[in-house]
Amino acid sequence: MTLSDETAAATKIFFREAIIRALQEEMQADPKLTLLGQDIGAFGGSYREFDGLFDAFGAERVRDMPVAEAAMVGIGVGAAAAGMRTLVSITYMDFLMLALDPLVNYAAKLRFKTAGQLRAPVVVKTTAGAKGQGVAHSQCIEAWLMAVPGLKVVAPSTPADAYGLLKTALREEGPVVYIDHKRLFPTAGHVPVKAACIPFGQALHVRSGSDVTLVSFSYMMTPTLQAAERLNAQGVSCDVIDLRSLAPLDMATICTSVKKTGVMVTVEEGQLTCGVGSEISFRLREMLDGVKIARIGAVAAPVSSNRVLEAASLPDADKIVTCVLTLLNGKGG
Amino acid sequence: MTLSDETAAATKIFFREAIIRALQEEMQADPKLTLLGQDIGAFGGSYREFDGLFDAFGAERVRDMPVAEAAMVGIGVGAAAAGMRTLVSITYMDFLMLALDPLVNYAAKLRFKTAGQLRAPVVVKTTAGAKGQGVAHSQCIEAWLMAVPGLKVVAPSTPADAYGLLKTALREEGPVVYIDHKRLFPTAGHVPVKAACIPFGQALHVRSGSDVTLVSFSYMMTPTLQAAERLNAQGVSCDVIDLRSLAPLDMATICTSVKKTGVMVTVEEGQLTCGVGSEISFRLREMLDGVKIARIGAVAAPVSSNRVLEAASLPDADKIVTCVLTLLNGKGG
Amino acid sequence: MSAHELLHDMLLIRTFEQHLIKRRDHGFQLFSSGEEAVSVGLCSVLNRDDQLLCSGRAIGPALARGLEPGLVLAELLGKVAGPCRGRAGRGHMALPAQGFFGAHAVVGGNLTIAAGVALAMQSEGNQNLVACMFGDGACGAGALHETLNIAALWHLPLLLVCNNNQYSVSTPRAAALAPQKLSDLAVPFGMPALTVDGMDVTAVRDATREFSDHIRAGKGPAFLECISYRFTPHSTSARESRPTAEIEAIQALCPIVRLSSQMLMDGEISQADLDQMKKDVNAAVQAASVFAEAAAFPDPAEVLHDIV
Amino acid sequence: MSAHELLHDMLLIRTFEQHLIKRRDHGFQLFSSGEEAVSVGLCSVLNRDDQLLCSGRAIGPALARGLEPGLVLAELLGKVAGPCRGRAGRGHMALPAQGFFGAHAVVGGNLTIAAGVALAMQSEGNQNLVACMFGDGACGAGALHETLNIAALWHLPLLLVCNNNQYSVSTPRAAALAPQKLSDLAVPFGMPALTVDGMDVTAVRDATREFSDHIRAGKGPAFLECISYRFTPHSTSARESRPTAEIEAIQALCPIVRLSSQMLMDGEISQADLDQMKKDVNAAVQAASVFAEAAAFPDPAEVLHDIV
Ligand SMILES: Cc1ncc(C[n+]2csc(CCOP(=O)(O)OP(=O)(O)O)c2C)c(N)n1
Ligand SMILES: Cc1ncc(C[n+]2csc(CCOP(=O)(O)OP(=O)(O)O)c2C)c(N)n1
Ligand SMILES: [Mg+2]
Ligand SMILES: [Mg+2]
Repeated sequence: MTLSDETAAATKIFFREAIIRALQEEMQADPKLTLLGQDIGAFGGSYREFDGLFDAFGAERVRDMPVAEAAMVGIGVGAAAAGMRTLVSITYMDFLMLALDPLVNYAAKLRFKTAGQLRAPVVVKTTAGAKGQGVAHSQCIEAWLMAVPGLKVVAPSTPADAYGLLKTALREEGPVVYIDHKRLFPTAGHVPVKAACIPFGQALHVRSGSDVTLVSFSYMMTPTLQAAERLNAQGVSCDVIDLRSLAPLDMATICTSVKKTGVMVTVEEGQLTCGVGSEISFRLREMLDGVKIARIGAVAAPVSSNRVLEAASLPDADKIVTCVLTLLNGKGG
Repeated sequence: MTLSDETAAATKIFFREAIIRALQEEMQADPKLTLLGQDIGAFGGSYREFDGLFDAFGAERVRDMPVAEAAMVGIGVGAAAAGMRTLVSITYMDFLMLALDPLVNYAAKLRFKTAGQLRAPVVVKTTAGAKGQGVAHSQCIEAWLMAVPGLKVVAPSTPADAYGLLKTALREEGPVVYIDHKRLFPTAGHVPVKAACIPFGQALHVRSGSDVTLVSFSYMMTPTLQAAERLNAQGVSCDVIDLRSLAPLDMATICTSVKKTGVMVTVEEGQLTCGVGSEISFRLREMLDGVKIARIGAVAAPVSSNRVLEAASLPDADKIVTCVLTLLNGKGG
Repeated sequence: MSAHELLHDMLLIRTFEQHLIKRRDHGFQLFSSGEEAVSVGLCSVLNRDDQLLCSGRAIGPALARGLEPGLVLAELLGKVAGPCRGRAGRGHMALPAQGFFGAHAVVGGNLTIAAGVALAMQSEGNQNLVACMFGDGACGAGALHETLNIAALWHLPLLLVCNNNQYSVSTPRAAALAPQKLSDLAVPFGMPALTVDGMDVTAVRDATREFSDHIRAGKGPAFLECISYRFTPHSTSARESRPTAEIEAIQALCPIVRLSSQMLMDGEISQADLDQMKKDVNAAVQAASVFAEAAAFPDPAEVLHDIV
Repeated sequence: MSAHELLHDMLLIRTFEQHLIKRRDHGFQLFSSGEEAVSVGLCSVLNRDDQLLCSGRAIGPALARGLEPGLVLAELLGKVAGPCRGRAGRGHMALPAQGFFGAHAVVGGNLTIAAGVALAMQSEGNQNLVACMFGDGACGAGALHETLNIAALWHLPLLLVCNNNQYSVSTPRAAALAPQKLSDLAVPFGMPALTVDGMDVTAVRDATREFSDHIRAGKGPAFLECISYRFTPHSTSARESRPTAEIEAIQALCPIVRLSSQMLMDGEISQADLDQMKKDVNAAVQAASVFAEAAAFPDPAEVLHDIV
C-alpha cells in the first residue's frame, strides 16, 4: 500500500486502512482534531483502525480513555463546542446507549438552544452489527439516531466510502455519528489516491437493473449484492442502492430508481420496527404511487453469540432472494 | 371521589388519581411490589401521582432515590429479576436515555439470554411530551422502545386506560415501559369502580366515522379528537383509534377501520422519522392496498420551552384538520 | 472584587428574582435566592476568559457572571433579545462570548461537558479555567465519578463547585447521598477538596481563589462544596416540602444580610450607601424589565433555524 | 473450604481453559488464567443461597461457583445442554438456581443489577449476600459510583469485588484510573474497603470472610479490591499488548503454584496427592468435553423463544 503514490488513480486497501488514512489526513490538516477512545492509542483500536496514529500524533491527540462512555462523549462534545474538533470512538454501538444523554440531550440540541452561539463539531465513531459477540455487542440502533434533529448519521459499506465519509464527517459543523460494521474491517477495496470528501446525503447507485430496487447500507450491502447476483441468474434484474448516509437521506436517488422498477426492497441488519426501511417506504409513498414494497431486517429477537441463532436472526442473501421473489410474484406491498 | 363505592359503575377521577389507584390496588395485592423513584415518597411525585402511597405502604416500598437514573433502572431490574416486582419512576422520558443500558442491554434481553431462567417483571413509568420545559424535558422516544425485542410499551390517554394499563403492566412477566404525558395528569375521566385490567395490544375505537381513520395515542388524542369534531362540522366523518399499546401494536383494529374509510392519518408528538406513524403505515400496507396515508408529528427540531416555538413544533388540531383535508382532496399517500 | 461589589451582585440576584416572581409571564423558574453567595463568591474570582457552566438553577450564576439583567430577563421570558433568542429559557441559557458557557437542565449533565471545555482550554495552553456549578443532587449521578476521574487523570483546569443547598427537589441530601461531606467524593482522585460555608460570600471567594491558583498553575482540578440554603421551594411551581421551622431558621442565614451587617459593623459601608445600592439595583432591574418587555417573541418560523 | 479444595478449584479453572484454548470451535474467550485465586477465594466463602454476578470474564467465576464444567463448556460452545441453551455464551452465562446470577458483558453493567438483586435479598430478610465481580476497567464507569452510593445508603447486602488485573484490554490501570488504590473509591461512602493480594487465595478468602460477616450482620456493603494478573491476552482473539518482561515476571506469581508449593512445604499435601488431583481435574475436564461435544446446537427456530 503506497498511499503517497499520486500517479495511480486508486489503491486497494483494507477498510480499516481507509479509516486510518482519513484520520491521518484530517489530523494533519486540522491541528485541533483530537481522537478520544478506549484502546485507540498504542494498541491501535479493537480493529486496528487507529494503527499508527498514536505514533504519528502522540498521546495528546490520540487519547486513551477509561471505560466511561458517557464522559467520553460528553468530553468530546464539550471540547468540540469550546473550539476543538473531536472524534470519539465508542467501540460498540450498544454502548452508545450509555452516552445518549450527552449526544442527544446536549450535542444535538446545542446549536438550536444557543441560537447558533455554540456548535459541537464532534464525530462519534462506532461499530454496529453482529459478529459472534452476543446480545449486548451486536445491535444496530441507527434508526434511533436518524430520528434525532441535529444529528447526522452515515454508515459506509466500502473502504472508499469509509474514507470519504469520515473525512466529510470531520469537517462538519455539528455532531455526526459515523457507523462502521465489525464485518467490514477486514474487507478491501479501491480508494482514490487523491484526497477527496464524499458529501453527506448522496446515496450510491451501485448496480443497474430494471425489475426491483434493492436499498441497503453498511455490511448488509454484502448479502444484498449477493442476492442481486443470484436474482440476476434467475432473470430478475436488480437496481441496487447503497444509502451511505442515513441522515440526511437521499430519497431522490431511491425515487429515480423505483420510478424505473416499481418495486423496492429495503435491507437492514437492525430491527424492522420503526426502522430505516419503514422510514424510506413512507417517504417514497409520498413521492410515488403504486410501488410494491417489502422490508428485510433482523427478526424481533436479541442477537445471540450462538452462531446458529445469530444466523437465524439476521438477513442473508437467501432471505433477500426469497423476499424479492415473493414480492414480485405476489400482489404485495 | 369514593373509590370504595362499588354500586356506581364508574367514578370521575383525575388521571393522576387513576395512577395512584392502580398502584394502591396492586401494592395491596402483591406485597413484593416496590416503587422506586425520585421524590415519590412523602412528596408524592412531581405530578402528585404517588400521593398517599408513602403513608400507606411506608419507606421500604415507596423508595426515594438519588438522581441516578442508570442505577434506578438497574436496581429495579435486578430486584425484579431476583424475585421482587418493581416500578421505577423516571420523571421525564428524556432521562430514560441515561438508563437505556440496564433497560435495553440487560432487562429486555434477560429472558432470552438465560433461556427463560430469569425474567424481570419491572415497570419503568415515565412521562413524555412537551409542557414548557424545554429541549431536554419534552422528548417522546417511544418509537425507540417499540423497536426493542423484549420490551412492551403502553401509553394511555385517559384515566381509565392509565388505571387499567398500569395494573396490567404490574402483572406482566417482563419489562414494560408505561408512558404518561405531562399534560394528562390534570385531566379527569371516568374509571370503572370495579377493579379491572386492560389487556395490552388492544387499541380503542373511540369515535365512529366513515371518511378517514385517525390513529393516535397519549396526549395527542386531545388534538386528534378536537380535529375530528371540527372535521365533522365540515362534513368529514372521522373514525378515531387510540392505540394505548405501542408494543404490541393492535393492527387488526386499525385495519378494520381503514377497510371502511380507505384513509389513515397517524398523529404522534414525537419525531416522524422512524416513528410510530411510519411503522403503522408499513404494517397497514402489508394488509391493505390502495390506502391514502399521512402522518403528523413534531417538526424536525428540538422542542423549546419558548411557548411560541413549542407550539410551532408540535401537532395541534389545526394541523390535523389541514392535513386530513389536504389528503382527502389531493391524490395523496 | 471588593465587598461592595460582592454585596451588589448578591443584591442584584435577589432583587431580580423578587421582580420575576411577581410576573405572570415567566412560565416557572428555579431561583437562587438564599444561595447568592455561591455564584457571586465563585464568579468574583473568574477571569474574563474563564468559562462557567451550571445547572438549570441558572439565574444566580448568569447574573453573577456579569450577564446584563435585561438580556437574562429577555431570555427567561422567551424574547428574541435574549442571548439564545428566548429559545433556551431558564434551563439552557448561555452567553459563551461572555464566559457563560451555559446552563443545562439535565442534572449532572453539564459535568462531562465542562470537562470537555476544560480540555479545550488546556489544549490552548493558557491559564484559563472552567468552573462547573452543580447541586447536591447531581452528586448521586455517575457522571460526577467519570468526570472526577478523567479530570484528575488529565489534570484538567476544572473547578467543580457543588452548590449543596441540602435538597434535590424534596429529597434531603442525607437521604440521597451516603458520604459525610460531598467534598469527600473528590478525595480518592487525589484532588484538593474543601467544604465551605456557602452563605459566607467571602469564604466562597477565598476558597475559590485558592483553588483557582492551584488550577491555573497547571496542577489539575479541584472540588469545592458550598453549604447553602435555598429560600424558596425547588421551583416557582413546586410545592414546598420543608418544615416551616426549617424555612424560618434558614432565613437567619441570609448571605446578603450577613455581609451587609458585617460591612455596616466594620464601617465598610454606611446605611445611606447601602440604601443607595438597593435603589440602584432596583433601578437596574426595572430597566431590565422595560428592556425585556419591549422585546419581541420569536417568529414561529424560527423553530426550524439553527438545527443542523 | 480447605486448602485442598481451594487448590482443586483453581486447578480446574486453569485446566478447563487450557483445554478450551486448544479447541477451534469456541469463537473466542476471555480467560481467567492467572486470576483463579480471586474467584476461588471469593466463592469459597459464599453460601448456597448467595448470588454471584460477574463481568464477561466469566469462566473462572462460573467454575469457582461450582457450576458443572460440562454445563459451562456446553454453554461456551453454544450447545443446548448449557444452562442458557448455548444462547448466552461467554458473556452472559447464568445459572441462578445454583447461585450464579450471571455474567454480563457490558463493562460495569452488572453493578446496578447486583445492587438490585441485593435489594431483593434484603427484602426477604435472610442473611444471604450478593457478590459482584468486576474489573479495574469497570471502576471508570459511573455505574460504580451510583451503586456504591445507593448500596451504602440502603445498607444493601452487597460485596463488591474488584478483580484488578491491571488492564482494561490494553489500557494500564494507572492510565485509566486516578485513585492510588481502587478500594479508595468506596471510602467516601463509609463502607469497609480493602485491597488484598489477589494471587493469594487464602488472603482473598480471609478478606471475603471478614466482609461477608459484616454484610450478613446487616451492616451494609463492602468493597474488596484484589490485585491480580492475567496470564493471557485480553481475549483469545486479542493482540497481546504487554511487554514480554512483564508477562514473564507475572508467571512467577501463579496462584496455583503459590498455594501448592506452600502446601507441599507445610506437608499439607504430598506430591502424589497433588499429581492425583491434577489427574482428577484433567479427567473432569475430559468428561466435560465429552458431554459438551455430544450435546446439540439449538434449532434455528429457537431464536424466537423466550423473548417477551
Ligand atoms: C437527570 C435528571 N434527573 C432528574 C431531573 C429532575 N430534576 C430537576 S432539578 C432536580 C433537583 C436537583 O437537585 P440538585 O442537583 O441538588 O440541584 P438544586 O435543584 O437543589 O439546585 C431534579 C431531580 C433532571 N433534571 N435531570
Ligand atoms: C460499557 C463497555 N465499554 C466497553 C466494552 C469493551 N470491553 C470489553 S472487556 C473490556 C475491558 C474491561 O476491563 P476490566 O473491567 O478491567 O476487565 P478485564 O477484562 O480486565 O477482566 C472492554 C473495554 C464493554 N464490554 N462495555
Ligand atoms: Mg440541591
Ligand atoms: Mg482489568
